[in-house]
Amino acid sequence: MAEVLTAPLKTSTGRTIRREEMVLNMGPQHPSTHGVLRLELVVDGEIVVDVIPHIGYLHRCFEKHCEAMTNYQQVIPYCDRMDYVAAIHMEWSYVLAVEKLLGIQVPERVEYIRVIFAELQRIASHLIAAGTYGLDIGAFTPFLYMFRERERILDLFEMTCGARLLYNYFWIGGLSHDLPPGFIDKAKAFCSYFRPKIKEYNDLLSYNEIFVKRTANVGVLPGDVAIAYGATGPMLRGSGVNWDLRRDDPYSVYNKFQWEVAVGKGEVGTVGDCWDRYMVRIREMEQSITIIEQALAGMPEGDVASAIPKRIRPNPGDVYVRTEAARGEIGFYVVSDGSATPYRIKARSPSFVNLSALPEICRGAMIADVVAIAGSTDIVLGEVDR
Amino acid sequence: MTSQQICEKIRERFGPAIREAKTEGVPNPFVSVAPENLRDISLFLRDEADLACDSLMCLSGVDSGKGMLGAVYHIASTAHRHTVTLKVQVPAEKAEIPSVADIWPAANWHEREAYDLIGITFTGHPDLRRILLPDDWPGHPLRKDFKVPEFYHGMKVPY
Amino acid sequence: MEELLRRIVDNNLIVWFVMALLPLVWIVPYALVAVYLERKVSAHMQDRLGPMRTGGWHGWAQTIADILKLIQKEDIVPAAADRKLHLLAPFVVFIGSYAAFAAIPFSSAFVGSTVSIGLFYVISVSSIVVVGLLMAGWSSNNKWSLFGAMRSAAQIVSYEIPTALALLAVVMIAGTLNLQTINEQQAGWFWHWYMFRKFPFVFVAFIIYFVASLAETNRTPFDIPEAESELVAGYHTEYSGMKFALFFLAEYANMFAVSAIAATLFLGGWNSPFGDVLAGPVWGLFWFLSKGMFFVVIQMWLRWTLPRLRVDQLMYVSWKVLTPWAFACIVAIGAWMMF
Amino acid sequence: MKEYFGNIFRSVWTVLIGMKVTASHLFTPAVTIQYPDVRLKLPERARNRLYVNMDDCIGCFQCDMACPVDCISIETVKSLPTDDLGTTSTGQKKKLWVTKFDIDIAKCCYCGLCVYPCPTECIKMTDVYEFSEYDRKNLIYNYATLTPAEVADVKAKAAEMEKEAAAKKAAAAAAAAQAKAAAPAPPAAPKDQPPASPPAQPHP
Repeated sequence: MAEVLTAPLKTSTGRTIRREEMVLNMGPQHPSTHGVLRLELVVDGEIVVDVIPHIGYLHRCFEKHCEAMTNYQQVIPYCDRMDYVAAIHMEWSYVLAVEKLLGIQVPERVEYIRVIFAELQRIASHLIAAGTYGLDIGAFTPFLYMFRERERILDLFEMTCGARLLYNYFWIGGLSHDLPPGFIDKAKAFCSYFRPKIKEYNDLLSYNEIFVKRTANVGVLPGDVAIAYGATGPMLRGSGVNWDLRRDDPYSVYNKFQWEVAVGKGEVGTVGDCWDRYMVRIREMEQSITIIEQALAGMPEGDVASAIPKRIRPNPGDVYVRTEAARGEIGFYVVSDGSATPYRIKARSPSFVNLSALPEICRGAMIADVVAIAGSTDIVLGEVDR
Repeated sequence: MTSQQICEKIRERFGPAIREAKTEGVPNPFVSVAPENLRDISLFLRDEADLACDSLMCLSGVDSGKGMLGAVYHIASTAHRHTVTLKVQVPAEKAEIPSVADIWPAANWHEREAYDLIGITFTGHPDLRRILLPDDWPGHPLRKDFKVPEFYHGMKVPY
Repeated sequence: MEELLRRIVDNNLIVWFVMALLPLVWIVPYALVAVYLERKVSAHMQDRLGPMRTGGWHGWAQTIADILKLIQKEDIVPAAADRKLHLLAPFVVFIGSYAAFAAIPFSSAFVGSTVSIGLFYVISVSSIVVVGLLMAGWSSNNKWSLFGAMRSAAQIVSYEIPTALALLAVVMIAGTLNLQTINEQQAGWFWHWYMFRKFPFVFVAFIIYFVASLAETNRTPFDIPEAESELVAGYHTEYSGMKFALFFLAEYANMFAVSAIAATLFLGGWNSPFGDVLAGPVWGLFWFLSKGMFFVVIQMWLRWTLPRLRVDQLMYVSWKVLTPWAFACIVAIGAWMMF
Repeated sequence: MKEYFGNIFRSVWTVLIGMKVTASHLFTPAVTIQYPDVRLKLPERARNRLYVNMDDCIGCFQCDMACPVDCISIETVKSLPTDDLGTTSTGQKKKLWVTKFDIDIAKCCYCGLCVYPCPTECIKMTDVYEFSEYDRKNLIYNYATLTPAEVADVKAKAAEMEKEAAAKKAAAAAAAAQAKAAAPAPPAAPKDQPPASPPAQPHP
């Protein structure tokens, strides 16, 4: 005890811990840190005084790997493994970046298929996000209902490109496969199957009073703070900022579809609370279904491999491309030195940036709220640590 | 505003600070600025009403070779929906760039990452620790001259 | 029952021993069935199948296999734990929940002990559980366990009050604390049950009791002491093998104990719902157990439906909702009885 | 006060709604299956274990180069002009002995990038997905069909041929270069042989 009194304990940021405070390590092995995030909590009883996130436990040297690849194509499987529950979005952003460097225009059919799969992936990813969020709050059953629907989406993926999780489906200039026969019907069937399920989630979880009480007015992230911290995706929209790259910095063929950007309105609490972030995801799923239906109806014919270049050797230069992934803005900064190997690839992953705002909104909350807030930011550690 | 106009606006205000600007003929227009003017330009970009670049999308450290390290700032405005790319180059032996973490809090972790992987010291950063790698990792792996150590705490590194 | 036994073996010690052992004969198979049931109920509610292999038909032997596994498991005690308390805690918890069965009438012919203050005894003896949980949390020398123990102590102590007040509503009408007598007062058709008397006040008291009992047994939505997404596993984080099984057994025993009290006080205990039809000591046992199991199933149903409350909201529910409403019920019933 | 009663009402009501939802699922058929007994049919394009049809492999190293994780390692030895290695199913004449074709399936990331460049379509992903092993070494699949003795034999022959060719070349070169300054003869490299496997990339 004596040494504690003479040499005060400090957190890793150098903050001195007061006598009534306690440091609690939440993670890296903890049920609700969604992987291997470690949160160093300074708690005073149940109240959280400070949160210091520690990341890097899942660092797989993505950027270093990319520099060691022999060609640009080989990076795509690594991109998949960044955000492994929304792999298509990672691929798409990278592929777009290289296409921009090369100046390739992909056929219309490719764009339509990409939109369909990106939106299917968005639904699958949001299902995981909402399901695990329910799990964080203590509701187990919605999680499994959502996984049930996600399986059907993964079936669609599997029949198209052969993989369920890490697809390597979008290639530079095209796609690895065209749609399989019968895909359009199955996708349409999924859309009509999925719509009513959203009501079930709302009945069971979203509007459940206990869930509302746990999430409303908790972890409020005001819109301007969210922008300053670079938060994107559902986290930003949950804070009431009407911002979606699919509409505001349109890429691919998104400007051909009619849909709405879901924005948090503070329906049951304050704008920017956990419930809003959660609800934005639920509403986005509905909008994604709308986009998919339009894309399926307007699918043009064409060859998906016609624009795939034989050799990929971009001119020296750099490019930054950002797209709207399930968790926010995924940006790839690709530098080429004119060789067949990427010179430098930096991934600006949405969860990494969203997570940096976590301490800001956790201070003063309770331990159970930290779980609720961390769950509502919907981080995937594969992408935080890369 | 187009990147041409933004570039002109910066040039008007900080003429000599701009080292290089490419706004046409490249997939991503950029403005290369001197490190000592970075903070002023950043504040200008953020606070000027018709620029209003309130969001730092990305901050990438790059080993540009030839003994130079660089940081690339991709900045966007949510109100005007335009983007700016700033580039800063510093020599590797004295890799110090002023931090913009107080201008855009988003830069905090990005700068830590660039410090961790490239080895750029961001002066004035509130909490410049390694973020992805272990605290005692030798060197900065994304530098082109980085050699992977044989052993780390008795564990063989390249397997 | 006691007389019957005494007639067979003329030895008080053996009689007491057998009498004491009889509830255990129920609890152990009950726990096995309940765990199995919990898995199956949860599985089917979640469009799954649950355990399907062990033992053949729908995996009926799964929990037995689990118990066998738990018995064989190494008993791990953390190096920094307080070994004595760590060892003692699961037993204290189990004793607390098991002792409650002593005064619960299983049938018109069998009650462990016909003490005149039966209900009072049940309420007080089940509080021993708190001591065990605190011991477990403290001795584990784990911050998460400590949080779990503290939360559970706060929770159980708070929820004792609405529980006791809600039971008091019945006691006021019955005029006795003897559970067997209370049962006998509810004889006849099901509208004689206390739940339907002095409507709706006793009914409200029953709801209050049921909600509070969920908290007393640490079941969802009040399972914050072992909230797995926050506190890993709460007070039993550091327990493994048979000691963990004891906690588990105690939880299920507790579930049944509170359900049994609810059945006894509000639903006529071992009385048949149909007057004299299907009545008698054996049928009584059947009715009592089915009423108890009915509540156990409801508890499971709730668990697999609801999220979990936060610790301050839990206190809100106890002190600002359940306790005032329980008081209101008592006052209303008292007024009804006076006028 | 209104809020207080509203809270209680909403709590009870939404709990009942939730219970209705879960109860309705209690009697719907399960969506899960009893896996080893019941199996889902995999789609045609399913990407699982790699398989190499060695009859068709011409040892061109395309798959090796395409692999992002370097899980394929190939070694080839030139055949004598007199050897008949047969033809692939596409009618291409094989010219190289493939003395080693190892796939470390533990490293494989099932991206499928090796499948596309193969000129004879001999490497492909099958629908076999159950191949767990107790020893990691068993996950290194050796597809090469030659026995060790045969490998040694073809290697010796190839070395001999190489030596002869080098001697011939050196003689020719010496003759040609006699007029100019003497230059060391480059090692023989027939035009039709694709470049050998690229130097292993350092993986940090």
